[in-house]
Amino acid sequence: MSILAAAAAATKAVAFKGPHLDYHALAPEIVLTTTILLVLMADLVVPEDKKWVVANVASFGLLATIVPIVTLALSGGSHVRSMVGGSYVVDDFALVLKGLFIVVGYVVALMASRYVEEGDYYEGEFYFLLLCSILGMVVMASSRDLISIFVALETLSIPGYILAGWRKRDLKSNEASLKYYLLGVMASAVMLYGMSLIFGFTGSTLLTDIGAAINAPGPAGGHQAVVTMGILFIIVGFAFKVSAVPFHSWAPDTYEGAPTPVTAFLSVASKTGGFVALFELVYVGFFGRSDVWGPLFGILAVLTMTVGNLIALRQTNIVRMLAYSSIAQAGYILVPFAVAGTSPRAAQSALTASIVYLLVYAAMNLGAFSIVIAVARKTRSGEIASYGGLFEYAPGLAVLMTIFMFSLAGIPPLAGTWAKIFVFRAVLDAGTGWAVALGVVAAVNSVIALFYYSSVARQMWMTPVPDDDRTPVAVPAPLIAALGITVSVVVAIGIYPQAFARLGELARLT
Amino acid sequence: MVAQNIAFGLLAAAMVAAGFRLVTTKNVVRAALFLAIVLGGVAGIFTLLGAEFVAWVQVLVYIGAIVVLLLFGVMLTRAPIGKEGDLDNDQRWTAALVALFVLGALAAVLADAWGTQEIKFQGVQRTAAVSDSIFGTYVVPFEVASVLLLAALVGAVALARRD
Amino acid sequence: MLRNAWLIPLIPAVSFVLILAFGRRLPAKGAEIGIGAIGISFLLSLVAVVQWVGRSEPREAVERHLSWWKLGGVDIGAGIHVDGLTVMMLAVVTFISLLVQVYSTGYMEGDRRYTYFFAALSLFTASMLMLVVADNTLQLMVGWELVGMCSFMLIGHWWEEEANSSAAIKAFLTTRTGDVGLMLGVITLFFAAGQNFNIANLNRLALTGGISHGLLLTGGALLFLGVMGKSAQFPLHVWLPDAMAGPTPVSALIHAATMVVAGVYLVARVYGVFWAGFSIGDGGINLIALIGGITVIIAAALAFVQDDIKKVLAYSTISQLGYMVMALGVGAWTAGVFHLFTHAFFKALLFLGSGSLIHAVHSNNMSEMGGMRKRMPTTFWTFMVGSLALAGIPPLAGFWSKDEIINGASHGFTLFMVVGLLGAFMTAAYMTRAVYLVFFGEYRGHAHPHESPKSMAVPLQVLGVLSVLGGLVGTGLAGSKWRFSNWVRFDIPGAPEIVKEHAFNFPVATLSVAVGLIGIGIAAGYYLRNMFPRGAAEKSGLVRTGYKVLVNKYYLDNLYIDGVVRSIQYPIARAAYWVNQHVLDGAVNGVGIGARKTAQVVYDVVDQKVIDGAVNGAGFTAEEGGIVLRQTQTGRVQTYAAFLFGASALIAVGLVFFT
Amino acid sequence: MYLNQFLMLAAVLFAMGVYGVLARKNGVLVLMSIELMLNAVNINLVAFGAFNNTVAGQTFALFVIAIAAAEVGVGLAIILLIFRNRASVDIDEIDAMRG
Amino acid sequence: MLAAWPVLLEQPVLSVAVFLPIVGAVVLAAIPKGREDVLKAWALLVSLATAAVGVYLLGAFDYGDAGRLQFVVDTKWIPVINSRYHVGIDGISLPLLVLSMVITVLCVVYSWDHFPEPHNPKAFLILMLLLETGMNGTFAAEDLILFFVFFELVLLPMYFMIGVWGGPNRQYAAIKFFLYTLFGSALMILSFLALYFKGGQTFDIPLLIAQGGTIGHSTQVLIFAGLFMGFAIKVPMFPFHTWLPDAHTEAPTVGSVILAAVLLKLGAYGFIRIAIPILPDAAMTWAPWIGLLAVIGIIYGALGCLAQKDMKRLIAFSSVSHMGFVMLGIATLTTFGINAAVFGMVAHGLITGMLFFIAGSVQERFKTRELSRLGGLLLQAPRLGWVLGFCVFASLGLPGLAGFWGEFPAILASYQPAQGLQLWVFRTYMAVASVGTVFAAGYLLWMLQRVAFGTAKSEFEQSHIHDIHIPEYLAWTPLLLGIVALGVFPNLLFHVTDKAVTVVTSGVTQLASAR
Repeated sequence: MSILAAAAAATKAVAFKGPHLDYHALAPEIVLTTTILLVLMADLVVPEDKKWVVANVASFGLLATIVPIVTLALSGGSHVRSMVGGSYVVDDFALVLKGLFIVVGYVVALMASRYVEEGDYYEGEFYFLLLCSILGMVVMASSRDLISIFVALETLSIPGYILAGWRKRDLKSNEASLKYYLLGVMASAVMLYGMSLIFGFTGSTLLTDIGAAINAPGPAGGHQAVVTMGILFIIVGFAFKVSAVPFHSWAPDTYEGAPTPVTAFLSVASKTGGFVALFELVYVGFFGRSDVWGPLFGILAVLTMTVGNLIALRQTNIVRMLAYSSIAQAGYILVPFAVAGTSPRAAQSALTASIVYLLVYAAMNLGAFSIVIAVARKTRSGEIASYGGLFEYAPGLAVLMTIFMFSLAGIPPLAGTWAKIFVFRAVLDAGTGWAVALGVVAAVNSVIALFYYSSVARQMWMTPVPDDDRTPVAVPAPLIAALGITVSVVVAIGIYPQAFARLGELARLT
Repeated sequence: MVAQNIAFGLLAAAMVAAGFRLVTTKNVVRAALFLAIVLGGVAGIFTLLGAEFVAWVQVLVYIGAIVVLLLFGVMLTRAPIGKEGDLDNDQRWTAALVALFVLGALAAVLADAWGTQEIKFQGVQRTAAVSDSIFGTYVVPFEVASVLLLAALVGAVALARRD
Repeated sequence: MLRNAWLIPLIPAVSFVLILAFGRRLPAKGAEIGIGAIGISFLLSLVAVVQWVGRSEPREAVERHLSWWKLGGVDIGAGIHVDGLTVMMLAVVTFISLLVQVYSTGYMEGDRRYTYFFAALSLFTASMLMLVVADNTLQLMVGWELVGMCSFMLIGHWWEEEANSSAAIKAFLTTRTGDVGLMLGVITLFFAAGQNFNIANLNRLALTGGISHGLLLTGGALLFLGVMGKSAQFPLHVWLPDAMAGPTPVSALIHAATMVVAGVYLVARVYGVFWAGFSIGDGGINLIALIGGITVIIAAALAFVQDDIKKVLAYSTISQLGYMVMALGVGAWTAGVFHLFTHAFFKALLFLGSGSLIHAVHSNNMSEMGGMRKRMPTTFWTFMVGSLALAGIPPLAGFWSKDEIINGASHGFTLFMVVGLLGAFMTAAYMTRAVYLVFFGEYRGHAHPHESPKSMAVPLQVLGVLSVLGGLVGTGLAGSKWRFSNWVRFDIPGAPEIVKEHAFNFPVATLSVAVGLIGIGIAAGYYLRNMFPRGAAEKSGLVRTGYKVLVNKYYLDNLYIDGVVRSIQYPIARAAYWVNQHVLDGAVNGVGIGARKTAQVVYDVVDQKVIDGAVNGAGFTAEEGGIVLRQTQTGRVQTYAAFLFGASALIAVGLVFFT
Repeated sequence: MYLNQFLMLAAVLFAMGVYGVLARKNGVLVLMSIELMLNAVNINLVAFGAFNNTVAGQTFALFVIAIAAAEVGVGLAIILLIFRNRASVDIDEIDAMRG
Repeated sequence: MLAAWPVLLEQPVLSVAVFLPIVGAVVLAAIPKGREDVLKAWALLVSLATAAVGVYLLGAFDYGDAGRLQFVVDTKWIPVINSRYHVGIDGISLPLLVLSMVITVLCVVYSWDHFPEPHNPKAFLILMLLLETGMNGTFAAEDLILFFVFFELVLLPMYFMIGVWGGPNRQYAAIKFFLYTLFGSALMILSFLALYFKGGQTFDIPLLIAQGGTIGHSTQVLIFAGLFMGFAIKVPMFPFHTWLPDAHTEAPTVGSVILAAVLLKLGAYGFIRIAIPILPDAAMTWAPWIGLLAVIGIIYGALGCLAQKDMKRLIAFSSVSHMGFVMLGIATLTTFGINAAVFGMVAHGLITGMLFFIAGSVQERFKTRELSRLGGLLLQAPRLGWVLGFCVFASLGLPGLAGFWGEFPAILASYQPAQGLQLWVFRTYMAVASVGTVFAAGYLLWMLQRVAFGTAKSEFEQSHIHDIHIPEYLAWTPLLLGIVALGVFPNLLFHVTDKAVTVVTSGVTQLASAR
């Protein structure tokens, strides 16, 4: 892409001096883009029956993308590489999350491979769009100004809209796509309006400038109101992305209708993308106005946890149940935001908490969805009831699902526990009465959540096999790999949380 | 200045009227045309604000591309060209309420914020300046946007394609 | 031997284990182990007695103890305290136990749980002996509870019938109710004595004013609650008659001679506390004496209306225990203990006698006996001896001890002296009645009674002899050294002498004997009237007068019946019995039933409905909330959009205008 | 010229867009309403750009226009897809999944 | 983590004791389902090996210095939140640790040839070993987070044990048990974190004990409240006990045994190990209320027992009553009381464990636990009957058996609670509690009468009832011996716990002396 920039520079007046670009820092994006193009090419040349090649190209591309991330991480010093006037920054925060996005993308690719193949959907385009979306996320992790954030957001969303409808002949899939699309666009409209207000007040799109302008003891009164409204609208835009109540309503329908791997992708990757944007905006841009977003996130968190859990109680479809569960989980991730404003230290431990939670959440949710895919291969059903007696004919899957479920519920010694403990820690670190109240609400919610998580376990272990069909479940190799990755993360982190905790601590936002 | 204000007045009136018809008309094709009017108005506003490049892009991309695209959409979904029964759903009043509420909130805040501040007019922005900023500060999003358009294209084709 | 008195309880304990382990495989099914062991213990006890008596006066109690457990710097010891009282008890317990075991070989022959029976007896003896030698209240309490359990096991020996097991449970629960008092008393005194369970120390402190009177009174009263349970004092006596459901040897050993006197023993042992606590020295009325007194009368009255011979004896036991408690209550320590000593012999004798009768006629009811005099001579004579001893006819054992009690009461406790005399009268009367119904008249049963085997007869004879001579230990005849009051005495080194000896008081003695005789006379006259020799009228005026009297027997009958017997037998006794069965007993059973009822209510309402309901309720509301919230998920995208914009605008307004 | 006259115009357009999005049931019309909202945003951006005398506003607007085009394309594709499967573009009939 | 290895190797004993079972479980998972004998043998081997470690600990433990933590390993674990892998045992944890080891072995032995339905010994044994790791870990942990992890680790296996192998109403019981406990621990973890921030940024229990006193009183009281919820539900104390009867009734025999013998102790242990020493001030404030709930529990549990028709449920309620004594002892905050509590825990573990074993065997033989249908056990299976009788007397606190030393000193202690506590309040508790002993005798003997005495009901007259099996002998003898041994020589336990308890109460005593 630099070529284009150079060309552009050449044609322009001498006055224009091309921006300095750190290609090492951009390496992940470049590798990924290259992969995207390769996939497109491959899709064109490879015959219909050899599409798995495309899948492999995509997977290897993703793995290849990890390399520059690692090298960046290892290149010494406090690896903060700021470009184009600080609108694009590659620091530990960015690296941790890029790594997460890439790995998640890889796991999703594994989950999807057989699914897409057997469902004879467009395979090449599928991976192409998947990678585009991941590119958007990777960019999001480094974006530090409104425009980049907006573009990154759309880049990670639009392929999502399309993928949600990938089962073209399935009405539910269409419906999922439409709902996701419409609400997504509207949310972006609201967000854009908010951005325009912020831009209007600060005269800059750069988050650091915005932060400075907002913190500056500027003209009081009306402008503060504008800022408030701007912040609110922007946050609403992303609250939609992370499916926070009351902006969650698309999630269950879309998750249920979309192809399961896509659901997994949306519920983990694009949700994380939204959170990443929120981190950047809140901790860099709007930090001075915690009086606005503090209570806002407080309300969102409480609503999200409670509503998500309560509705999840009533679900009979596993995917829908997981949808509401992931809403509730988003609630726990929002909790630290609410208390981040009380003190710099609180902000730090809040950020750590959220990031640790995201890392853990990715692992356990993807795992759960992998199981759903695997089981559906046999039962062809998404009903929780269809899991009856799974332990008898597929003990492996049952045990894994149990692990994921109870990890989501936060039962020691699984990774989920630590995610929650870090959230509680952030809350108590803030120490204010409201914070503690929030913590108690979260605690109570985590108990309510146990109802439905354990109900799945109950089905698998304690109820007889429906219509006594004990034919074993054939799990394809890629899926096994996906399960292997996820479960080992869940268990390993459960035993030695320090690993993720350290990542969460490294990922500071400056 | 006066001329500009008159121009603004006319444009604004036209746009609001067209916009209103757009969301109320019983005829889909007409709606598209009203949309064209609004968009044209927006282009006018841009010129008023000295953003000529953006204004032209607006004309080309929106009126030239998007409106046409939408018209195709109208055709392809075989919407009757003439009057059509009811294009609204049953939550019209809720919609109106919400819309007015939003308008009220926005108006109140904006009025409160920028009261009667003037835009100090510094003449037309050189297009070069725009391109400098695009290829300077915003080069990364620009490149990403290209990928995005590609993705949208491929995706749209994949979805819409009859197979 | 005094220093090694701990061996005496240990041996039966070991035998208990051995019997359980090998009993079944032995020729005599384990009886030999039991008897052998207890025999040894008995001999050792005798040695102990001799050694003790042989000691130079004033005799120092032997104290030995080792550390049992330590907590927070408090060292709780286990040990032995051997003095006159101890050795006396050791001898009695081992002796009676020995006889009873010998007797049981015959009585229990062919019983399904023969071996187990002997094991239980051994365990009981061990526990009882341990209670006796204990040098601290805690250890005493341990023994106390253990004997309670043994009594439970043995009362319920024939648990196939529910009645028996229920009786066992009733006995255990009633005594345990008392034991609550005991436990709290022990605890109170533990702290009162500066975190120390030791008894000697406790007595010393109590008598030297080392403990406040209030604490002593509380502690004493609490302890006495335990005593009332164990020694079947009014109103906690109700379990003892039911306890007769057990095999007769058990009744003889546990419910006459040994366990039931544990309460008395406890009072005697920690007498310092009671003396100071209830200020017995001041005379007048105090709780102990009062309870004792009431028990004497109530129980004796009840004995009149029993048909079950064992119940007669049971009530008589209760009333005799009342004597002992009363004695201790009026400061006649020696008398009380001495009565304990003698009573053990003749009451065991009576029970074993009744056992031999029951063995013969296969029934407890006197209405199915009668005329046993000829059929079972040994039993008859021994039983007669026992009865006379109980009735307090000189020179039998009972006379001396009972007389001492009344004599003691006469010093400042006139009321209780009267009670004592009245009791003596009634005792004599109801025993006569029992004897008549059993041995005289015609046989009314259906079995073919015959004299019991040697194994049963010999113990009877031995006890008979002792019932005759046992009392003499209390008299000068025993020699100054061996005199009971000389070697069994309550003296705490370093504490003032509190027990005063009262010289034998002839008027009192005559009075008590007279009362006894009258009792027998009236009863005998009433029951045995047709045995008066005929044709003696001519011989002398005196007899003629008597004859006249006897001719007008209806007049006499009426006199006795209406004047004396009925007035006792029917109104009072029946009333008392009714009260006993319905009020007290009912109360006890009622408590049981009531507890069950409340339990049911509490469980059903509070536990299942309220508490559990609260929990489930919480769950329910959560589910309800879920249902309601689901309604918001209409499935229509534009409704969602409305949420989106509406919510944003609302929150905006909220944040902007209200913060 | 006052800044606010532009902002108000934008606000009105935005509100109209909101109404259209909520009240119209023809999918295509909903898309049009969305465009209305996006244009409102653009007016804001350009106006603020002029007000703050920076080109960033225009740049932002350009990005919005470009991406709006992409969105409309995708949106139409989805609507066509649905039309093909159910021969209707009334989006208020699409409520198979709820609760 | 890697940095930890050298330290672990220096003093591996405790870590082995904790993690050997889970390693064994993993291996077990690898053994094919079909090879039942191998599975059992391996499970037995593992549990025995663990118990052997326990024996070694008993041998190597320095009793002269029982108040000091021994076999300590203290190394980095989660530096980010400054939580450490800190394990160690003192006189309080040692007996409980050994208890849980022994109980596990016995449970493996007991279930040797009768696994509950649905059979599947593999899963069952795996769960049992997981449980053991959880239990051992809890008793060894000296770091709040570590404690929390192990404390919760026991939940899942027990949940499945009840839910899969349990009785007809198992699912309800399982989830109830699970939710109750989790609710408690959710608040507990909040309190832990509060301690972390108020108590000097550490989760290390000894350090917190050293610094805990510095926390302000009102804060202490609040934190204590959270801890209280966590522990009281586990104990369980009235009114948080309702999960217990259901869980016990539905759980498979072995489950009930482990539940009663060890899991209930975790709560009380938490009070002794964490709540009281770290927050003595709050403990003083809370003690009367704990005591109140304790005595209510004693009476209430007894009443509950009298109302039962199901043998196992009755025993379950008796646990409520007995743990009441334990909590009363703790509430006095005196060395006497807390020693009594520890003793009570062990005794209750042995006795009630036995009772549940018997209940299980009875059900296995008669296929029912309804008291109204049972009877004459002594005739049909005399040995079983006598064992039952023995345990009944042990359980009603007969002196000379273990139960007595749990109850009596507790009552004794409440005559004179720690300085600063209301005398009359605790003396009232004392009186009520001692009445509870009568109730205990009541319901236990009543049960004995129903089950063992009398003659068999007609439905079972003909059925041949097998007397005690070999596995039962093997599983029970150690418990029965333990009951007698501890009953006769209470010092066996007291001399281990006493010093450690003095350490626990030191905070309180300091407060008292400060007053």
